Amino acid sequence: MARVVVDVMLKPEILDPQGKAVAQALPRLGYDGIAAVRQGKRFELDVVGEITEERLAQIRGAAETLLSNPVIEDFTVRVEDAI
Amino acid sequence: MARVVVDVMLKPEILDPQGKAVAQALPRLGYDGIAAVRQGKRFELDVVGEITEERLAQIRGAAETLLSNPVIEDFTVRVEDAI
Amino acid sequence: MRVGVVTFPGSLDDADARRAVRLAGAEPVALWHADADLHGVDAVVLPGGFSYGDYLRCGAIARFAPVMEPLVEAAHGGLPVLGICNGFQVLCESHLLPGALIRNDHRKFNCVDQALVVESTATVWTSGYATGQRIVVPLKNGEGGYVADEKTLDGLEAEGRVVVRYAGGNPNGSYRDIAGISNERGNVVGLMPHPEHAVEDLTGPSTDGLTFFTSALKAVVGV
Amino acid sequence: MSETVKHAETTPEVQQPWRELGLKEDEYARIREILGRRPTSAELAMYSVMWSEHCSYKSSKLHLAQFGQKAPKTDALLVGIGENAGVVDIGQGWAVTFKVESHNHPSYVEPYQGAATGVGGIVRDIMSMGARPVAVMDPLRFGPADAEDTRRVLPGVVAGIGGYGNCLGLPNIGGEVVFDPSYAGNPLVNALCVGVVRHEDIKLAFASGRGNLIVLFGAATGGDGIGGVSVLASETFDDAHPTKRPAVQVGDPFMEKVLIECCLEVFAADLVVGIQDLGGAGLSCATSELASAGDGGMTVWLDRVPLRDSSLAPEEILMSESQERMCAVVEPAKLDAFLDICAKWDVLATVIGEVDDSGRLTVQWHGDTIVDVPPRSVAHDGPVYERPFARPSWQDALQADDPSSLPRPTSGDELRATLLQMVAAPNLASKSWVTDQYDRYVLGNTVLAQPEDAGVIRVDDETHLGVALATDGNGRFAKLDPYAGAQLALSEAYRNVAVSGARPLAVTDCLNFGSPEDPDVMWQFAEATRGLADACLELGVPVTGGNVSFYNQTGDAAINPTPVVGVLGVVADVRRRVPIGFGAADEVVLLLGEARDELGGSEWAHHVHGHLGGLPPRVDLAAEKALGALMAAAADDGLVTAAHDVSDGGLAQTLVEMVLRRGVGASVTVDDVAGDAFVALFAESVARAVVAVPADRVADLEASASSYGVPVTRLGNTGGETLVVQGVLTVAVDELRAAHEGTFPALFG
Ligand SMILES: Nc1ncnc2c1ncn2[C@@H]1O[C@H](COP(=O)(O)OP(=O)(O)O)[C@@H](O)[C@H]1O
Ligand SMILES: [Mg+2]
Repeated sequence: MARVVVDVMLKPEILDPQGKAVAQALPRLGYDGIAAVRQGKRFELDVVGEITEERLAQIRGAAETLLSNPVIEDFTVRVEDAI
Repeated sequence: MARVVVDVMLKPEILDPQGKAVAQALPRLGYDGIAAVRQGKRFELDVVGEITEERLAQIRGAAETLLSNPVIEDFTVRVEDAI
Repeated sequence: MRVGVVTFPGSLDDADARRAVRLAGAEPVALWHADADLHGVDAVVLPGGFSYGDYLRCGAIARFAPVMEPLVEAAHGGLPVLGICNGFQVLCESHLLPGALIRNDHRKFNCVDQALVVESTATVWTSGYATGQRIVVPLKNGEGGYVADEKTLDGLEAEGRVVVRYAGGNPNGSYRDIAGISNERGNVVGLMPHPEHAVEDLTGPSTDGLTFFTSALKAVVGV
Repeated sequence: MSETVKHAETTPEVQQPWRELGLKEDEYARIREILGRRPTSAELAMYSVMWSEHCSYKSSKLHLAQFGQKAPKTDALLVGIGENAGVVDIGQGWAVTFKVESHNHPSYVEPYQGAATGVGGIVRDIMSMGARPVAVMDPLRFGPADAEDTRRVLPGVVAGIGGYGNCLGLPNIGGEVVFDPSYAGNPLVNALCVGVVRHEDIKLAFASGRGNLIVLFGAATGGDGIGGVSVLASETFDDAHPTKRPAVQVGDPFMEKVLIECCLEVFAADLVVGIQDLGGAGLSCATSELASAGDGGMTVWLDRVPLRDSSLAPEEILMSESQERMCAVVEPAKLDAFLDICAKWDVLATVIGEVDDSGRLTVQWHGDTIVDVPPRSVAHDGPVYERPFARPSWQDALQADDPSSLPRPTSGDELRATLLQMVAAPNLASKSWVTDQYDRYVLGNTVLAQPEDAGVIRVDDETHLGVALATDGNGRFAKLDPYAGAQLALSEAYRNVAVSGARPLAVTDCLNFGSPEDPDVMWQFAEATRGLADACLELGVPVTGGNVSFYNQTGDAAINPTPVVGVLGVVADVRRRVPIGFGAADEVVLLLGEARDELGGSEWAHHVHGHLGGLPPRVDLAAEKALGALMAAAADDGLVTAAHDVSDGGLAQTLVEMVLRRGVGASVTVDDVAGDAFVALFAESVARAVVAVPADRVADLEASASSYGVPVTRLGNTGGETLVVQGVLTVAVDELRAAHEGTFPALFG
């Protein structure tokens, strides 16, 4: 079994209320020097069998149609490691 | 400026209804061979200045108190790259 | 006139939408998400709720329900479709409407009696209102912030496709105070506020919402 | 492999960790006596959770018995105490079931999930009666509003209640938010659910009919909530026990929503004999209760239970408190139809057992018998304690320290300042910051919701039949006098329901107290239950069910004793409900009831002086009853356009809330209310309400009031954009609003 990670982040031009809230809370808690925060989603997929190029292409398809909304989000797919 | 990424995932023993919903939706869309999905959060922090050990320790502190809920979540912190 | 109301697992306001349809004088027809057939209805309401728990993204999983296939096709063919709240999110995810809905800027679920201005009466669902009419209907959601890129927003404005706008303050950070939009043809309308909860004096803040349903009835039956 | 009954029989000498599981020596001895041998590890696990305070009510049982013994005669009670929830007849073939429960400790550990799963649990209780849940409420208590920890706990609790309840599609129609230092570290998160059912569809939890099948449906079972039992499981096995067990339970409201729909379809198709939710003690509780309420026995094949975590030991599966699960008893001939409905809703359903006539509950694990017990001994014959109790040594001093020595405002300016200070006090301020996070519209039957006195739900579209619900509980009053305090909680909830135009019918209660092992606390508990039972008898409203939460304390410091009382009323025609807000100008404002110089435990003493002492307001149930009868008649005759009870914060607060609701001002005089303006405005005497009446109906109302023996005082008229207390103070509605609505946003963002 292998693990594939899909990271989904809001496009830079889309307002990110959650990231903004974190960025505002950090200095209040004494954490300074952080210019900006964006909050996105991380999916960990446990994939049965070997990761072939074909499998990966499939997963990219899923990331594009289901895991992210291309209207507002970008995604990256990477193979983490065998588990 | 450098980017630090904090990944926050539910602890493995904690129920993840979101991951479950995704895992159930995938086969319906024709994506098979995915045994399990966990959904977590990804924070991208843009850090001003250089990343020192001290800065990182600080960010770990923020990850533990603000970005994650240690009762149900684990987190990892890593420096992505200069941006 | 027969108006289909789709129930997805996790739909919540489906019974309310059927009641609103009935009070408007039409016949509500319950449609099931797993049924790839619209049963010959004359219009469809996608109701509010948390389809599939709103896990992942609101409307993201519901978009792939079997019923959506004939629905999308029929909508392109001119079938009147109204998406309320979660239904609006499903319409955006299905690309029947542009843009997307994100987490409210204050990051809380918010249930309030919301003032709206009806900006466009050139849709099947709003023809019974007067342009500029102020109405009050409940708004209740956690992810109601309407977003789209500038070009899309400019296009919507230019084509008169902003159907309702928030009045008296922006409740959730929606770009340009947008509460609801339509497609080019005006048969597909999506909005975050809940007109189906403003159809009876007893249970709603007003009866302002009823006109959405009577408008469609008039458009279809011509009465 | 788990330990078998055979093994236990042949190894009587094995040392078992009963103490670690919370059993007392004599309790363990009793288990051995019941079984005639030592228990297996699975049996020990089952007895230990089922005989815990939480499941067996061992400290409270003796006292709770009064609710049955003193129950008023009523035909309305279709199902009484002892079932998952009581069921009350509201006429026209309709019945309602309602219950309040606590989820205090989990909500302190993990506010969001603790509160969320609290809602989930009480909703399943209601479903297990065969009812459709139609609304929820959430009585809450926190430490000081400005305490750091309250800022952690409150937003999480509120988001959790909203997150779960909103996703279920249940309107939240009321509750409470109360702050007091005694709840620091011990927040109270109580959750109430009400459901509707036709008489003929009421379901009970029992497994009868040999050959009938036990079906577990809903979520898969994980290792939730089994901390203690894991100790046992690991002790019993040679191989090191692998995976960690979750410290908190996470709810899946979507799962629960489909479970609701699935249950309703199953009920409608008449496919179940009995049904039981899985809550505390999980399958142990569900199977032993189903079996002991049935007429035979039951065999459970535990290895068939679908697992989320394959490393779970059988003891843990028996104990797991994983959420969103139900158990049904189904006739074999109806099984396929049952499973079809589950499949339609994507709900996992598994036959895990069968009803037999053995009279025993046996549990099999891969062919071995690991449990073989008389089901009643687990479910019902737990230990009963007669805990010692005694009036606390400090009680007299507390009562003697009455508020008469506190400096009172006298001049108009002082009274005005006090009024503005009070309406902004966290306990009296607007709760919209909280309630706006709850959906109150879903289902389209909410006739009244927060900030009204009671939540009112339409039950029947055609006949306009409905129900009203309110919850109340004043821990300060109960601390001063627990007997009176419990009665005052009932009195207030009863009044809230009555002023909304409903006829009070029945009661549920959640008794939140400190440690029952402390004789002071036990005395508070004994007094409160006695007080509540006596008052229920006098008001003619039976207790139909509820919940006890003990051990709410930090070190030696217990919370204020907090009996939370929910009253359910019936509204024959919801179109006649009475809202709290003044709706039009030039109506006459009247006070019903009598004010006395009663400020012991008042919000004024608390907020302005940080004082708690003296006696609470005098209980007057007869006056409460008369007021209720008058209000019912007035609502029927359409005499009043608005009504709001007087409680925390006194008449001043009542008037402010009536003005703010719709922004219609009022001008009143309080000269005839009490000796002085301060007492008139801030005393918290019971059995009072303010009403607005169209000028031409005042004589009718006065006549009606005199026939019920309710004193009436004319206060003034509605209208304008100010609240005027003639000769005392004038405040603009806007200024009142700013003070009243600013507090929560300033505290919680
Ligand atoms: N946690 C809560 N959830 C829902 N409603 C609440 C909550 N707290 C307070 N409310 C509502 O706010 C209003 C005012 O509360 P409160 O002052 O406690 O009422 P009362 O004094 O009439 O008992 C009521 O309608 C009550 O139901
Ligand atoms: Mg009240």
